[in-house]
Amino acid sequence: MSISSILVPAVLFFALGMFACIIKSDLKFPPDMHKMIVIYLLVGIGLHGGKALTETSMSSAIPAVMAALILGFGLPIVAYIIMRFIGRIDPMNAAAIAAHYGSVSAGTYMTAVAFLNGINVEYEAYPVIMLAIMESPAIIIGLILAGYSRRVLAAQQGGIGGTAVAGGGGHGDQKGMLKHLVIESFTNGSILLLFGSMAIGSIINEPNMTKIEPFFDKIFMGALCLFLLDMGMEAGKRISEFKDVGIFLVIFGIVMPLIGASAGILMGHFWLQYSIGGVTLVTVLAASCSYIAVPPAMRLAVPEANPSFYLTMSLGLTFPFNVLAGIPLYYASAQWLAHNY
Amino acid sequence: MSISSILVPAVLFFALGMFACIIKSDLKFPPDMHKMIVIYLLVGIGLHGGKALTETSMSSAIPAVMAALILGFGLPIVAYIIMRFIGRIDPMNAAAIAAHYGSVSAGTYMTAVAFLNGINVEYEAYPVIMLAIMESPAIIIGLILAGYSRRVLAAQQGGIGGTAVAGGGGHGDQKGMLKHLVIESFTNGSILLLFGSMAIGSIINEPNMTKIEPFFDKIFMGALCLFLLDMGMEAGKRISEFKDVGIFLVIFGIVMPLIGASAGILMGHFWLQYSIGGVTLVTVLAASCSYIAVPPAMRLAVPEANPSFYLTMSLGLTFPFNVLAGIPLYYASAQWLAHNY
Amino acid sequence: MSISSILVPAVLFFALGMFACIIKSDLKFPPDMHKMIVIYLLVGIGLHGGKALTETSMSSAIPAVMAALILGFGLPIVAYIIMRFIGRIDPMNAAAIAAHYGSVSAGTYMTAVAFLNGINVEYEAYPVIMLAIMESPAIIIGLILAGYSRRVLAAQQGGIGGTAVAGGGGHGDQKGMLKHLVIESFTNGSILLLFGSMAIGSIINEPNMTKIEPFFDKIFMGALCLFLLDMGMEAGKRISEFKDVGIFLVIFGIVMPLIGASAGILMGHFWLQYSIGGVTLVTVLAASCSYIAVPPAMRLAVPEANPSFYLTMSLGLTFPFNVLAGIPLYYASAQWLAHNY
Amino acid sequence: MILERDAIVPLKRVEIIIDDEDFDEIQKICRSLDIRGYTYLREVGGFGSRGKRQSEEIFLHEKNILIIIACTEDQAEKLVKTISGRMKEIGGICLISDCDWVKGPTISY
Amino acid sequence: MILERDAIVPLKRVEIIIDDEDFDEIQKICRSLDIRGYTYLREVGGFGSRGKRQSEEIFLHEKNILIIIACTEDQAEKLVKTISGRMKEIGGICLISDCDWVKGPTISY
Amino acid sequence: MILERDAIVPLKRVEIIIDDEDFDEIQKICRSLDIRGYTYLREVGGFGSRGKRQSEEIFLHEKNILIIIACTEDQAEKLVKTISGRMKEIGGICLISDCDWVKGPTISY
Ligand SMILES: Nc1ncnc2c1ncn2[C@@H]1O[C@H](COP(=O)(O)O)[C@@H](O)[C@H]1O
Ligand SMILES: Nc1ncnc2c1ncn2[C@@H]1O[C@H](COP(=O)(O)O)[C@@H](O)[C@H]1O
Ligand SMILES: Nc1ncnc2c1ncn2[C@@H]1O[C@H](COP(=O)(O)O)[C@@H](O)[C@H]1O
Ligand code: NA
Ligand code: NA
Ligand code: NA
Repeated sequence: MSISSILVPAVLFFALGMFACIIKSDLKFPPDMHKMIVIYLLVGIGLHGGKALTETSMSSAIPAVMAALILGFGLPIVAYIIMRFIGRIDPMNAAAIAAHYGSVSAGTYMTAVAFLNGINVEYEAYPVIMLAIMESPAIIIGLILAGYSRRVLAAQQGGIGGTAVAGGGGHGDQKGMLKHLVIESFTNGSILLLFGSMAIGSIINEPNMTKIEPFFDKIFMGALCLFLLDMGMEAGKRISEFKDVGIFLVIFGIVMPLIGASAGILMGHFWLQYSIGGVTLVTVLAASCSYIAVPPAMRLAVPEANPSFYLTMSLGLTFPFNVLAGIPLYYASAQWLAHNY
Repeated sequence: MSISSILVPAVLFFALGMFACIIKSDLKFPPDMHKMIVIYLLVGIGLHGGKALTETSMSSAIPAVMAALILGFGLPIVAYIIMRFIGRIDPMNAAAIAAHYGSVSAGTYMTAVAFLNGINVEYEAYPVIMLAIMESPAIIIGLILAGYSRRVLAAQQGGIGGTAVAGGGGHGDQKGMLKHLVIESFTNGSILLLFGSMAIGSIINEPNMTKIEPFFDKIFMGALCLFLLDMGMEAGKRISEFKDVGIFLVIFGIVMPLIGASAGILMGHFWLQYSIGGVTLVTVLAASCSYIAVPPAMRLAVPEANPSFYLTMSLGLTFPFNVLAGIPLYYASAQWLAHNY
Repeated sequence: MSISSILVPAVLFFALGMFACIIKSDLKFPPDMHKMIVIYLLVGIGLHGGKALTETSMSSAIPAVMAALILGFGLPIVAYIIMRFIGRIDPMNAAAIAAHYGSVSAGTYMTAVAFLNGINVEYEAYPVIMLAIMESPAIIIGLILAGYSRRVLAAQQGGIGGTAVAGGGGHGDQKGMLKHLVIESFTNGSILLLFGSMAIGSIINEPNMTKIEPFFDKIFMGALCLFLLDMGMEAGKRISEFKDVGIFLVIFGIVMPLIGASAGILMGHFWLQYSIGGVTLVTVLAASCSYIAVPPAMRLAVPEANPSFYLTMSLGLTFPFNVLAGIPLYYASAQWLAHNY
Repeated sequence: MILERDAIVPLKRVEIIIDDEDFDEIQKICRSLDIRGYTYLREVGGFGSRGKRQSEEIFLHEKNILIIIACTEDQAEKLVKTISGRMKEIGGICLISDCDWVKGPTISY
Repeated sequence: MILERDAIVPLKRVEIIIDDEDFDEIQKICRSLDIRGYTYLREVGGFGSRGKRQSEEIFLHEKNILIIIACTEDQAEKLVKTISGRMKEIGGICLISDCDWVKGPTISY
Repeated sequence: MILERDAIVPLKRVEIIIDDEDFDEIQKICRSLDIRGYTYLREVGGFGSRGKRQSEEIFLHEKNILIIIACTEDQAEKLVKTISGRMKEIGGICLISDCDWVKGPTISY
């Protein structure tokens, strides 16, 4: 792994985007361009993953699904506990932020894939299923944590002021919201695109796949560069908000991905027993933090939380950390694990 | 033709789009993305068609042009008569809807091309000329039918109420409108793009063509998938409006393409004597229904008609029918005809 | 150089766009589509140029940099003198227009590259550096010319009315504005994209470059066609404003590129000693006129000037002239020079 | 007001700002009250009791719609009565002011 | 009105909603009447005597433009007289209300 | 005004049109004056003392923002005093008119 091989174009474009933002360049992407590239990339990953999956047996994917669920349900709880008991973050913000850290970022995943491609490292097809599955569970945990926090807060106020009216009211809403969010986690645009194109990728035959590959596969890595250029600008925009977020959460935004990564790498290597590339991708998934499906869900489910907190942390902190430093680190660790254990 | 070979990616993405809409997913394409893909696809078909045409003689295209004119002028009249005398649809709506069924849908045509490519069936270059020509005549017929209807209505009211003032006023407008629409049918953006890029495709030389083919040809089939994904959502949106359209028109939206297809397949096979692929494309053109050039023209020329009727029928009914069921059916019929007559 | 080889698709699409506009077609590109293609193309040129530069030594680029600076600083002064003393154009408009003619148009440059590719002519990597450098100097000269004009005007009024208050006020602003514009000339989006992707193109290794080339290189020439189609429409829109601009400026819009071209071709051939392709590109740069970075800068720095003048001249006159007639002419001249001197 | 009395019709100008996704509901209410004209602007951002709603934020796209209705005082009163309860739940604001409809175009209030 | 009298100028606020494609014509009229400022918003949807005009419908894109003009009563009267006839043909609506221009920025009415 | 007195609250409707890039500044001022609600529309074009500002021109994209603030007369007065000086420098316009807030939704003025 020479120095030039880790100069992945996509990552360099991300850095260029952040740089543009920091020097206050007037460079700006049309907002629709962002949405278009995201749609394209999600379909591209889905098709590619779906095709890869046809070459594996369904049953062999079960451990991946289970790992995804464990990470998706477990990490937000860990995150919540850290924020509440070490950081003394207020419960509603803690719940909303926790949900983000249990979910995943397709952008980080794709950058990792670009990184592995750049150094010619193979990887399994399962992580793409994990990507699709892990978007949802954390949303539900976020809602449960918020509900729990609301009851605690109501009880506290009740202990002082009398009856827990708000808590009762919140309770009924809670159930409706849970149902709403469960439905949404299946109808969410990006999740649907990912699952839908995985399905399509796995049922179309070789000649048909060949006809659409120039669009969805050959030019994918280049299009990813433009996506990361834009993400760099989005990340850069949020740096100015670090001071509002506070020192604890800024540190948390770096430490939490490392905690997630530790869980992911151990699972990937010892339990799932994937190759170095596969372990890297599982680690990246566990370390990454959502900014597509979770923010709108939390805005709805936990309106008391401050959106600027979770967006700043996810886009301004954890995403850049993973893209610029995390991925090579996770890869090196996966390599070390593979050679030593 | 195995089952997997008819699982054309473009069609599957169309189904995915409809599915997304039916389960009320929040998946949405930026409106500009739709327009961009349409521009790209029209130029792509045009260039490809233009190149193919250079390999044929101009005179041999004359029957195709004539067939296009006959279908374009004839089908709306058939459609109008059916709607008026069987369905008792009011004359203005009948006129506007009829115009849609005489014109063509480039999206349906491209899907058919993708279908034929998927099963490696060859086709002639002429249908692409027919596509370009057939956009316009039906608009003119629509206007004439509306003018005729207006006179009839005015006469009826005149018979009751006195002088046909509205009819007289409408008459002067009618001529201006006809001129306006004839001009528009040449300056209409999509028609111009199609003709323009056909012209360009036919005059540039091989090396120049080779340089732009990676963009306009290699990635075409993939881009078409995104277009059909979007069209699926557009079609899905309109399903909820079937009840406003009424049972007769819903049936008409399935039967009329079959009537058009019958005319097209007979012309293609017996008169034009194209290959199975070519006959399929002619059939598709005759069966398809416009949603690009005709709706704005009818809104202008027949403001009395309800736009929700023709848009629902064209986008919500006839387009999905052709894409999901019509194309394989027309192909199978063309095959059957070729083998039996 | 046969006739068919100069039928460059990109140029033909430009003509189609102008035609669409002239016949008042309703063809319209979504504005975001324009911005997206520009971003894509700038990154594409940058990467390509950066890669080419790695194959040359840094020191050998110094003459190109110097030539760029000389042209960038010199041409606006020439343009200003011509407009002021021959055309009697008012000083503020002259200053603003002059700045445009010292700067460059990436669109014209890319069309020239497409032209050279179409006839298989090689060219050096240096012109792309010149393209990046030449965007800025003219802006500064424009500001200086405007400041000079303001002082002259104030002195004239002062000679009549008393103290030169406005001149004094303008003076302080002038310095702030200069600093502002110098900063902007580095943070300007398109310049940053060009330099940034040149840097990226020059540091990534071969395998990484290969992965993004299908997107940034293979489909580049096709995407350029859509860009020029749009530019054709933008140019066409402005033809109707020729009468407001006046006969002198219309002539100036054709003559000034020829003056620039003369300077460019002599520099390219005798001083820089590039190949025919390279000389053509230098000539095109010297002949071209900005419409991306300069208009907003002049609107800010010279608010007294009429934006409709410089936009009409740059987009409606000089760009079409260069694309349709200039490029083949400059190429033929470069060829002639190469064979005769 | 110097404007000639017979060239204008005094009306109410109702301005409603709500979540874009609640527009359908308001449209239905308008239809049921036989309101014959309205105008709407999408991609509207704002700040209110529920915090910021930023139409330009791509990762948390919350947008308002601004609806303008010119109608008679009578219609305005009915409209206001019908929607004020619902707006307690869905949020937003509703402002009313006086305006004059200039005669000329086909009446659509 | 508590706002200090000398900080404001009473004006008319004219609001015109027409087809986007008729905007050029109105602009010309404004220029001819020496109206020195206006604001416009594109991509405006609406419902009126000609039915729905939906700026968000991709297959039948009909959009309105909303023009806001702050001007003197005098200018408003002239403007209204000039356009009301034309609006009989091109449709749309024109509303007038009272407003106060806050002094400060360069005058442009 | 027939509308029942207890269903409405009389307020001021402040309408500010400035360069989009100056919006942050106005937002800060609003926050400092404890204004609890505002609405904004982007991509606004216009014509004024500085000539045309065309949001739809791709090569010279200058756009305004239209800000609507419903607030008490008191707040309006403070706001107007604070911004009118600054608007001398940054341009734009500020209009004030009367309006009634319809009670129902959570108060945000
Ligand atoms: N005082 C106000 N003035 C203008 N617009 C307001 C005001 N209060 C609320 N809004 C608008 O109404 C939307 C919804 O308000 P709310 O439901 O209070 O969050 C906000 O996003 C603003 O666009
Ligand atoms: N009463 C009204 N209130 C608000 N906007 C209206 C009203 N009537 C018409 N409009 C607007 O004016 C446009 C043209 O109206 P019309 O020409 O009557 O179809 C409509 O699309 C609406 O945007
Ligand atoms: N009289 C007016 N009526 C409506 N809008 C105006 C008026 N004057 C100026 N504007 C708006 O305010 C913006 C800035 O004005 P200015 O700073 O005078 O150039 C213009 O681009 C218009 O959008
Ligand atoms: Na509110
Ligand atoms: Na009207
Ligand atoms: Na002003």
